[in-house]
Amino acid sequence: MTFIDQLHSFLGDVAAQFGLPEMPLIVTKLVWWLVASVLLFTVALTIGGLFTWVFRRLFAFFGLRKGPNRVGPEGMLQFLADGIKLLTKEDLLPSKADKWTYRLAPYVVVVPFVLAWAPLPWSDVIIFSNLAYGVVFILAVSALPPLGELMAAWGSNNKYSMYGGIRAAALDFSYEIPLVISAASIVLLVGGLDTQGAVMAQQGYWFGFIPKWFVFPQIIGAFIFFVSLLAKTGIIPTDLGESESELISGLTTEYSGMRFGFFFVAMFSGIFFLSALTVTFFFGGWTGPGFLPPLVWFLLKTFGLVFLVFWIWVTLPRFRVDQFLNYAWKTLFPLSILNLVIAVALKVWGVY
Amino acid sequence: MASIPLMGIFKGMATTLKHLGRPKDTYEYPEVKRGVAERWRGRIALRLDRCIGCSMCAQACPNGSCTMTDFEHNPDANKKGTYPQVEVAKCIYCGFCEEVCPVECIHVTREYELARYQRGALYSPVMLDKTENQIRAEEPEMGDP
Amino acid sequence: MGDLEEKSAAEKDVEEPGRAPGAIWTSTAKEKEDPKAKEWPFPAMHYMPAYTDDVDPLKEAFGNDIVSDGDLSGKPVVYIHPDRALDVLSHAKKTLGFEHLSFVSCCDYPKEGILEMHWQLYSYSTGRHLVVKAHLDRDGAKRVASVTPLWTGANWHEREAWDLFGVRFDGHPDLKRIFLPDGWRGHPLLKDYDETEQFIGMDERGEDVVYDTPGPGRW
Amino acid sequence: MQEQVKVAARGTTWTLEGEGRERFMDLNMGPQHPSTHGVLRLKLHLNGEVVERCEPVLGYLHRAKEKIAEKGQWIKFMPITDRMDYIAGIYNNWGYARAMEELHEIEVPERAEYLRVVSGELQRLASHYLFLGTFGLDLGMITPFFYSFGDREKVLGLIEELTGARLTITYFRFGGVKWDAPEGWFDRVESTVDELEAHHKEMWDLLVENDILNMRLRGVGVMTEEEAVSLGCTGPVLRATGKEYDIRKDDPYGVYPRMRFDVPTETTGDCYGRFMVRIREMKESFKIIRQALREMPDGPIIAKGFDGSKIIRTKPPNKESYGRVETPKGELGFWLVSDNSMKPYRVKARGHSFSNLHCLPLLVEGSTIADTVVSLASLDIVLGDIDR
Repeated sequence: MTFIDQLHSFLGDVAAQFGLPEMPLIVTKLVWWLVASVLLFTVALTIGGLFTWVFRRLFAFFGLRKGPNRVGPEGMLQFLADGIKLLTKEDLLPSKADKWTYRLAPYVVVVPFVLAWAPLPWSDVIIFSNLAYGVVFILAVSALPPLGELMAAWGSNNKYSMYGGIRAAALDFSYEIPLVISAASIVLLVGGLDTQGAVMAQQGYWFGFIPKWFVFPQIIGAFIFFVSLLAKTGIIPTDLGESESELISGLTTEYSGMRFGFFFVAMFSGIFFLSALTVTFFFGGWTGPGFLPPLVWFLLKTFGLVFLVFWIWVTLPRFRVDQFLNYAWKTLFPLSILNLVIAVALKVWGVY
Repeated sequence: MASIPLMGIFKGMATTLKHLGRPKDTYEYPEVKRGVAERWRGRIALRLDRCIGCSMCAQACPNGSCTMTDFEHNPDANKKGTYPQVEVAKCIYCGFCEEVCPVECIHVTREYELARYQRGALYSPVMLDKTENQIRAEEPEMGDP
Repeated sequence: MGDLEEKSAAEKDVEEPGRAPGAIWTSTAKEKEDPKAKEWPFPAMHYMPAYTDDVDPLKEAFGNDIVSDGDLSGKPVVYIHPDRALDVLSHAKKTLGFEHLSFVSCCDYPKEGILEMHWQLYSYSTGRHLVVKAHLDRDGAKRVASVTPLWTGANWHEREAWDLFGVRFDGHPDLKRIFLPDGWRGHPLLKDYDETEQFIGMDERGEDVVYDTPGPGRW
Repeated sequence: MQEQVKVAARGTTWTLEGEGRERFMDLNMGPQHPSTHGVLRLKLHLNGEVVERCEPVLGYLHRAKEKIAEKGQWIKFMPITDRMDYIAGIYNNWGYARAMEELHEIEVPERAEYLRVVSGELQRLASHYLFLGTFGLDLGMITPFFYSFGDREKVLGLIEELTGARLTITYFRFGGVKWDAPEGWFDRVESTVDELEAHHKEMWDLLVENDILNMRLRGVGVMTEEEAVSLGCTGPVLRATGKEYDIRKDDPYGVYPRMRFDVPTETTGDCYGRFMVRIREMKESFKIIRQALREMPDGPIIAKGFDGSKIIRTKPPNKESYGRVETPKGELGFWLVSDNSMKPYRVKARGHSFSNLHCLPLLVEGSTIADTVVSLASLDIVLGDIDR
């Protein structure tokens, strides 16, 4: 009996108590979809918002400052205050902007990042939607934001936005390929396309103490995946779409209010999501010794990776766009092919 | 150039990590105020009883923010009846007026929180004799609303 | 990169290669033995008589064009005929080795009716200064040859002189105002400049427009 | 033959030239742009991301300082010079004071010269710290900005104790300085310099060997020695091309002949060279400060007849002079013309940034927008000095 059937019978019982006729199954499904997607969006955006606070505090500590510490305990509610501020700000539309692309672009950027959360395994039971083709879904959906970036660039009618949008889109397209190939080698090792299966495949230990994480046989793949993560989220060594010292604010130059906030939230929820995905693929997901629940293990690993991302953010300078694109095509792409060959070899030798 | 690739990046990241636990450089401004040096050149003030009306300060002022005005206060010391008045918003805090004053009357104070909602702020000789807080208390339209 | 820092310290301590003969400072090694060797104040610092070594060859080469010479607080000055400015400066740069042009500027003397051009030169090899001056008729055409063929860096200095003094430089690649907006009336550093206020606005095409009054919406 | 096709992207006009193969776009970088360090406008003519032509447009901060100088007494221009290169105010004071001392033939007391050297080198450190911070910021490094500003804050604290101001200092007078050092100031300078040197090592680790930084800077914005000399570049911009020229050594003033320090040079002439010259110059400043503190003599701090209320009565003879100093950014000179009156007849300031910025088109033409920003940052210009 699936979860939907259980919910349907439960709703039927509730309806019967009030003497209402039994609803068709599709209504239950619709209700569940609605509730689940609201939950998904809430979780994704809240984590994105909360991470703005985490980032700002960490960033401040790295820079010998205090950071936001006024709103709520230790400034934790700062993102809510910022959200309220952004919501009440005037939503400016440049006079010669392309109205529809300009207005739609933030949603096109933020929605895929949220949708991609659906097949992410938080623990052995917590997963929004255990799709059989979860990996394909994630890769397909997370390839959409370049479209939104191009829309924002074109719609803003601003030369700086145009440069930023084209840079960001070129970067995302370029890094999609090493990302997909390194994910493909994981799929090969797992032998299935569902994310929960990828985690299951990493349970257990070699020699009793080395966890069977894919990061050990697939170190090159993990590196490629991590670099592509940086490129896709657009944070500082690779924030070529925004590069505030060159392009003012890149593709978000003309945006204000909550539309700007959406880009911002998309970036931070993207950092969390892609870190979580790296953990799922390479660091054993929610698996771990039994003294902590799986969800805690998952969050701990993800936060560790997010800290690494922030640490890189505050330390490194920005690449030049041609250098970084060259790096994608001339270094990472051959490396990812090599990694795929290693995965095939491991499979053939029967290690997995 | 670094001989080993990525070595420089690791070194840099180690440096930033070292700074993570260090004491903070900043302080929370309105509650914690930064002390200023003894010689800090802040707002100009006047010891009204001492002024002899020689107008040296007005002569030394580089941009004419300090001018003389007719005012009766202490006819024994100041026979001309002229005292300096200062357009505080225009003052560039060079301290020349203090330097040339023969009787140590006009001087710079250590007050530096002079933010206004208005643009001009012409301080009369009487106001120059008071502290900034007194002026704000007595003439609210000069200070915060 | 640690080797770089050490190298600079270790290498320089040994011996400084011979400095230019004109430079007062000679070498670090010598200084270290006797740091207080020079009595205060250093005699050669200020108010030393101008070198005539550099003026004499100029006089030989351009006999009649050198009007007179003088002294600018220890730096030799030659007054030249404005038409020969480019030749004299070219000679000074290429033959006498005055490679560095500090600036080109003017000074206005309305009573004498002249506008004095001023080229401040410096020689890296000998460490000497040379000032070249020329008198233009301030009510005339105020034309003088541009030295941009000799020093690329003179470009902006000459634009500044045009902007603030109204001197026209023949042969300048792009002589237009540099600080003030296009369309500004007058050249402000002239002593008889009309100081009534001018206000800058922008027309619909983004060009600068000068107004007499700061009307509403203009700036 | 050039066929021009206009593609209207709703107001953005792109001009296609030469059979549609090359696309050119005009881009205004500035007057208000995060990387122009003030109000500088660069007219860029772009082919894709490649800068075909670059034309700096100046004058957005022009305050007519040379005209202002003619309005008041000689000393009244001293606080105005602070506002020229506003991140190294002491050097503007020094240049003006040096020109005046040559004009009026003033003997500066020895202690005043030592105080000038200490405060000036502190100011040089402050200026270079600002450069390091903003240079990192232009490259996208955010954290070095806070570290270098934290250190700069310590330096400015010392300057504040000595002079009473942090930015617009007005510390120098004709023939000396305004204040003697306060109680215990020299000890504090010494301990702060030790602390700063330790931090400087960390900054070195953080910046100099970073691979991405090397990728971004090496071979970018290259200039040869001949070009730099012809353009009138001075300071670190010139020294990065291999020319060992420092006014403190070659045309010395004050007590610099006694100071033992090296002039760091690089031979590459690229952005990395300019960056390295500055970061190595800071070590020399530590050295100079230590030496000056060791040798600090006693005595008066201002020449007779130029102190107190006499400062506004200076009346130099009917002469001219040109005095120049080596600022953190290059040669700053003042040409003074006196007509034996209380007011200057003409004051001309030869700005370091004004001449250094002129090489920007040479550096950036043919490189990308990102390199334009780096080249501009590596020149370390300050717009208050360019526009005056």
